Amino acid sequence: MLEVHGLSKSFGGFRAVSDVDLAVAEGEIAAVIGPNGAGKSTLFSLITGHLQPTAGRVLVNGRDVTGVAPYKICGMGLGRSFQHTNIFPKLTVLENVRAALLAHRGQGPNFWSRANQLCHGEAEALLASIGLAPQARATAGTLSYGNQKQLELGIALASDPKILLLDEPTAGMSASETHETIALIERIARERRLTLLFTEHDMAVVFSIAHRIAVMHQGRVIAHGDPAAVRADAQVRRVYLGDAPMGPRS
Amino acid sequence: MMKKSAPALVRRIPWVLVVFVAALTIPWVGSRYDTFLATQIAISALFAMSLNLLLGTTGLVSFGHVAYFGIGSYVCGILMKTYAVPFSIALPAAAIGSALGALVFGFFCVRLTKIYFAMLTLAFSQIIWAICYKWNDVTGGDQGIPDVPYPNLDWMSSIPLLGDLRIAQQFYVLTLIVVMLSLAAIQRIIASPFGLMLTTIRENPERAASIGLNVRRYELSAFVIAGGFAGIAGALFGIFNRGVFSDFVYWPKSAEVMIMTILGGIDHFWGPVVGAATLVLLNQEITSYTQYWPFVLGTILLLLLFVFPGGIVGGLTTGLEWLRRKTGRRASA
Amino acid sequence: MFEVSFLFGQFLGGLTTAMFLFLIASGLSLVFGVMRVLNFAHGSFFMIGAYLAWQAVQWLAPALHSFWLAALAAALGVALLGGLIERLLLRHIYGREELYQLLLTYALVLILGDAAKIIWGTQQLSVSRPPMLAGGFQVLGATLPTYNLFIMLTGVAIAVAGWFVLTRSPAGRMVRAAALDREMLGALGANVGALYTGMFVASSFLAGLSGALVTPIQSIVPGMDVEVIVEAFIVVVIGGLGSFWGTFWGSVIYGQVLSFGILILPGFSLFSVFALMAVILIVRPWGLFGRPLR
Amino acid sequence: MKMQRLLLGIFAASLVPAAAAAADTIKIGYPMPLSGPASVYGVPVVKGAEMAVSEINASGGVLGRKLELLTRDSKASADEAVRLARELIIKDNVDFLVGTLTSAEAPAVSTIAKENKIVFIAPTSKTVQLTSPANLHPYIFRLASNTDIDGRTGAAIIAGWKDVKRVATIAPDYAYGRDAVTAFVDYIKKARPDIEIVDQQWPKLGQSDFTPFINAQMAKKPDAVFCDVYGGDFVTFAKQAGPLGYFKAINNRMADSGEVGATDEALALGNDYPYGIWSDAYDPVIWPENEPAAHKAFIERLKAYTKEKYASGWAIMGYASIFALTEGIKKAGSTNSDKVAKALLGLSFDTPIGKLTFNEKTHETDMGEFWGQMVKDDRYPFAVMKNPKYLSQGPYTN
Repeated sequence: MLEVHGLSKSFGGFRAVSDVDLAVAEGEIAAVIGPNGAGKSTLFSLITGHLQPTAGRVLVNGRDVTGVAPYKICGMGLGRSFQHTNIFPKLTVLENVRAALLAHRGQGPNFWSRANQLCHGEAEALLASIGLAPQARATAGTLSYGNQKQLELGIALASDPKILLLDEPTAGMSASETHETIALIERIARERRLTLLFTEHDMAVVFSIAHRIAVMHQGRVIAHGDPAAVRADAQVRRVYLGDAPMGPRS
Repeated sequence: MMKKSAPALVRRIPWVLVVFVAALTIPWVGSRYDTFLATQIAISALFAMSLNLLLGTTGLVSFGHVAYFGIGSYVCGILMKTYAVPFSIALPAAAIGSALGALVFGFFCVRLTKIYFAMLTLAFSQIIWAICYKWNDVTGGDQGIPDVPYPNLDWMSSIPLLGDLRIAQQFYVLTLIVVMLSLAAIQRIIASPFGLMLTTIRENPERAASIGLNVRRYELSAFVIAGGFAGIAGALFGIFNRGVFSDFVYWPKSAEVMIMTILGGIDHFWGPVVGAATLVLLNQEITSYTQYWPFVLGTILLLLLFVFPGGIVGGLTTGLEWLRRKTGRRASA
Repeated sequence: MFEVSFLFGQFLGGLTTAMFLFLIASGLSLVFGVMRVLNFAHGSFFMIGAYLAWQAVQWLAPALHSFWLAALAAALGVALLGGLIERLLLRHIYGREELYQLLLTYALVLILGDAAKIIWGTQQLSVSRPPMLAGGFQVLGATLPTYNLFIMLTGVAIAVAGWFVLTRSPAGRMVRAAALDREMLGALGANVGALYTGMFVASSFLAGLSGALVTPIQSIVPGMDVEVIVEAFIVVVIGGLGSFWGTFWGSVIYGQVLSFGILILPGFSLFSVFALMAVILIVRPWGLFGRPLR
Repeated sequence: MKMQRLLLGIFAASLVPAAAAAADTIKIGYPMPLSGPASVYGVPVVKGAEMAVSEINASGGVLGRKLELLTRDSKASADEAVRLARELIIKDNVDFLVGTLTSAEAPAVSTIAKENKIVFIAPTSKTVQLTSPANLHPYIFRLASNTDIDGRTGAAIIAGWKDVKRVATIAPDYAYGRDAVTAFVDYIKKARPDIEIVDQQWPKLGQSDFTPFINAQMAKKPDAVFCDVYGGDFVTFAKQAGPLGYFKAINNRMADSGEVGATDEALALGNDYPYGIWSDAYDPVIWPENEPAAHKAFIERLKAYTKEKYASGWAIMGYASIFALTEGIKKAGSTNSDKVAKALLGLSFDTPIGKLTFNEKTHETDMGEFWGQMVKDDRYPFAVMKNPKYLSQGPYTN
């Protein structure tokens, strides 16, 4: 479904991402973990076309999308949420989702219909599925942090992606918010049969839902496999996890 | 339920139509001078509105918008004066000419963002100015094209009431029709999916790209549409002003229309109209007392930037909300 | 077709134009490069510098070498004005959209223009050349007035000094860091506020100095502020947005295009520089020495 | 009922003074550049007009009515001048328009005068376009000589220098400069077929550095130069050309038809003035020998009025423009523009520099130009015109 071959990115002399290989199969939930600055966000930006790789290739469904502009990649069924919340703050929640829906349906160049009469049912349904229906008329920028993250997920879902890249979906959330968000993501991934690739620093979350985990360190993937294998990997324990005992903390 | 219906009702009212009808009475209830001012306000309002399509809707700071106003006025003026082309052809030609100009320059401008975008638009507008100032054979050079004829408005003479008006007042009626149709079209565009896409670009260009928008292409489309409407305003102004001159395209005019727009408020549809009316009236009032209008304008601008950054409409909206909250609290107490 | 001495004279003439422009544009470029503010009022500072120099010469008239004192006083006066404006007005608007910055500096153009008119009237004024620089001499058969040479050397000196400060001093490193990333600079713990004030004062000083230095060879008239800001703007755009050396070379190119352009198309002096700007913008919208920043 | 009558009374009372004031004075709209580079001239012209108005009003006005001058800043912009002219007509109900300075403003305002059938006198605009047959209409009049006269009188001066063979021109690159140079070239080719035009330079209006133009011109080794650079530009030009040896190279054989022979530029340049060149002026102001008494008195009054040490050479145009109009009103016995326009045709009126007459066909006066050599005079700290010679239009008209 999503394949990455030998992907590298240098900023000046600094190699942020170095020769990364990665493959995510259809319907799989995969996580990329690693300490801050390991290159996770850069890797995501390379996959979604926000950054141009120095070397390597990105394949979506077998199609080479290396260096293709973000708006085109979006059209190929690859959605993304960002580490820093990334919504349209002065629009209402409904408009946020509607804009994404309309863009996905190719309605963007339509300059004569009334936007607020289009995609109404779909937008409401989508908001309901991410649990934001009560806040539909609120200005997006005034939502709580957790709700904004939910909305961001909603915007990403509006383009009906097959693959969803989530960059730290629970960053900055309280424990209960994290719990709800993860439940939401899992449910949506199941309902929509999504392929999911996400980064996360909360190990409990990662090991509870991921089918496969890649560990990055200093721009490289140092381990790759199912949660048990990664947990057992000696190098991972040394450079990243320390020798602390690991496992779901709950 | 009741609470919801009142604003909904207000939203239902076709405000463009209401404003149109109100403005239409001016030649009969006001003086010749009132009509003169109203014509100037109507044209400036359209110009400011077209700029706000970039400034307020798309978030593009164009400091060279006057270029497209100028192209429109020159195209229309040259066609009508030099080639005696009727207004009904010259006006669309002006709009198309300006839109084409905006397409060519916009292609380069949207490659840059923020202040760089502003500087590039300014640079291109100065190039247009240099062409207008130098190309004597076509544009009349520094002397411009004086005496642009009024359109043929004989058809109005058969309409009761309209027939008795002076030509300048009849032209006002025509201007008002063109301006209001344009405003209605702009309103429709802003409310359309396309308009919504432009708003997402203003809010967050990076995110807009991630929902599948080719941001540059949308920006360019907005630039072209805004240019076209500016061209219509320019064409009308050339006739209203009885001549087309290179000063139309000089950069302080870009600042002027920008001041109009933010004076009214860029976050509200009617902001530019309010701003245009305020600035035109203020200008004529103050210039009859003192030659230090620039000083006054500069001071107004400072006040605007530091005290009322939302402009007049923004300030009023905030004030009303505050009042409503206050009375609401009292009612609930 | 042309003699060498003539072509050399034309080259020198272009260079004179270039260095005049660089004196003015350097400050504009500095402020833009570091603070990302397009300061329309830079031309007004230039004009105020010229008027202040004239005023100082009137007051100091009997004193010997009054011109140099007057020029210094004018430059310092404008620097002070710039500092006040930065502290009182500009400072409060950095975080806002560029729209507001543009309009703020434009408001200053309007206010300062009328203020100068109220203080100094509308008569044209001028200042005599300082006697020690009144003459001229021959270089390769072309005449070079001493004062023009002085302006050229001043231009080069400012370029070199600017380069030295920007690349070699700790302040310069901060300035360059600020140009790249404002937030990063804040994170480094640098005092951004003081840096910006310093930058603006330096830029105003340059504007005032150039205004004062042109008075012996240009008339002081109302409206010179708008006239000069357009030319300085063109130079900055040609050279590259925010690039200090770009502004230097932009000035040189502007001068030479003007100088040799009038030999090829005598009736198009105004147009040649605008055409130059158009071509450069189409090929490299970010200018000759600028970086293609999005 | 009572209330209604009271309100009506207040309403009527509020109307009366306005109406009375309007009937009382003769209103003259006066758009002129009062800001920007052109204000250097606009302001003294307006001062001259104001002085004329105050003198006429002091002696009882015209037709028993006082004059009222409504000056406005046209910013030297045609667009603004048109707006002001229309505002003055329909809002302030002016009876006449006088004013405008540049060659773009005047033809633009002339359109408005024609449309509104209001007499418009342009005191200083020189463009031939203003009164060309295609643009002429009953209400437009011009005081100053046009660019043809500028160019031709300049040509007459240069044609008088018998040893001159190679002539160059330098003029600002817009209608005024272009038209004057065309007139100059046409005339001198006829007057002196042996003369060759070796170079033509066109710096832009508001050029800040003339050095490349000066160098390029010197390279063509002209014997004499026809110059039309004026105002602040001339000051800049002279200051830059001097040290380059330009004036020395042409032996000061320059004729400048840009009115730089008056005090305005001379005062600004001081000892940087290129002594020895020839220039024209509307009014030389300082007239060392044989000064007419009327002129002397005028300059004294002007200095007292403006409280300036030296008068401007442009005030005369504003001053005379008001007298031209009032003489027309007197002759017509009315302030009706149609009648005044007819009365102005062929009208003669006195000015401090002599009698002027409006030509019936061209609607222009026969005003010529004062020409003379600019010399150092120890009585003044600046250049003055030696023996101003009045070249009347006669031989130079079409």
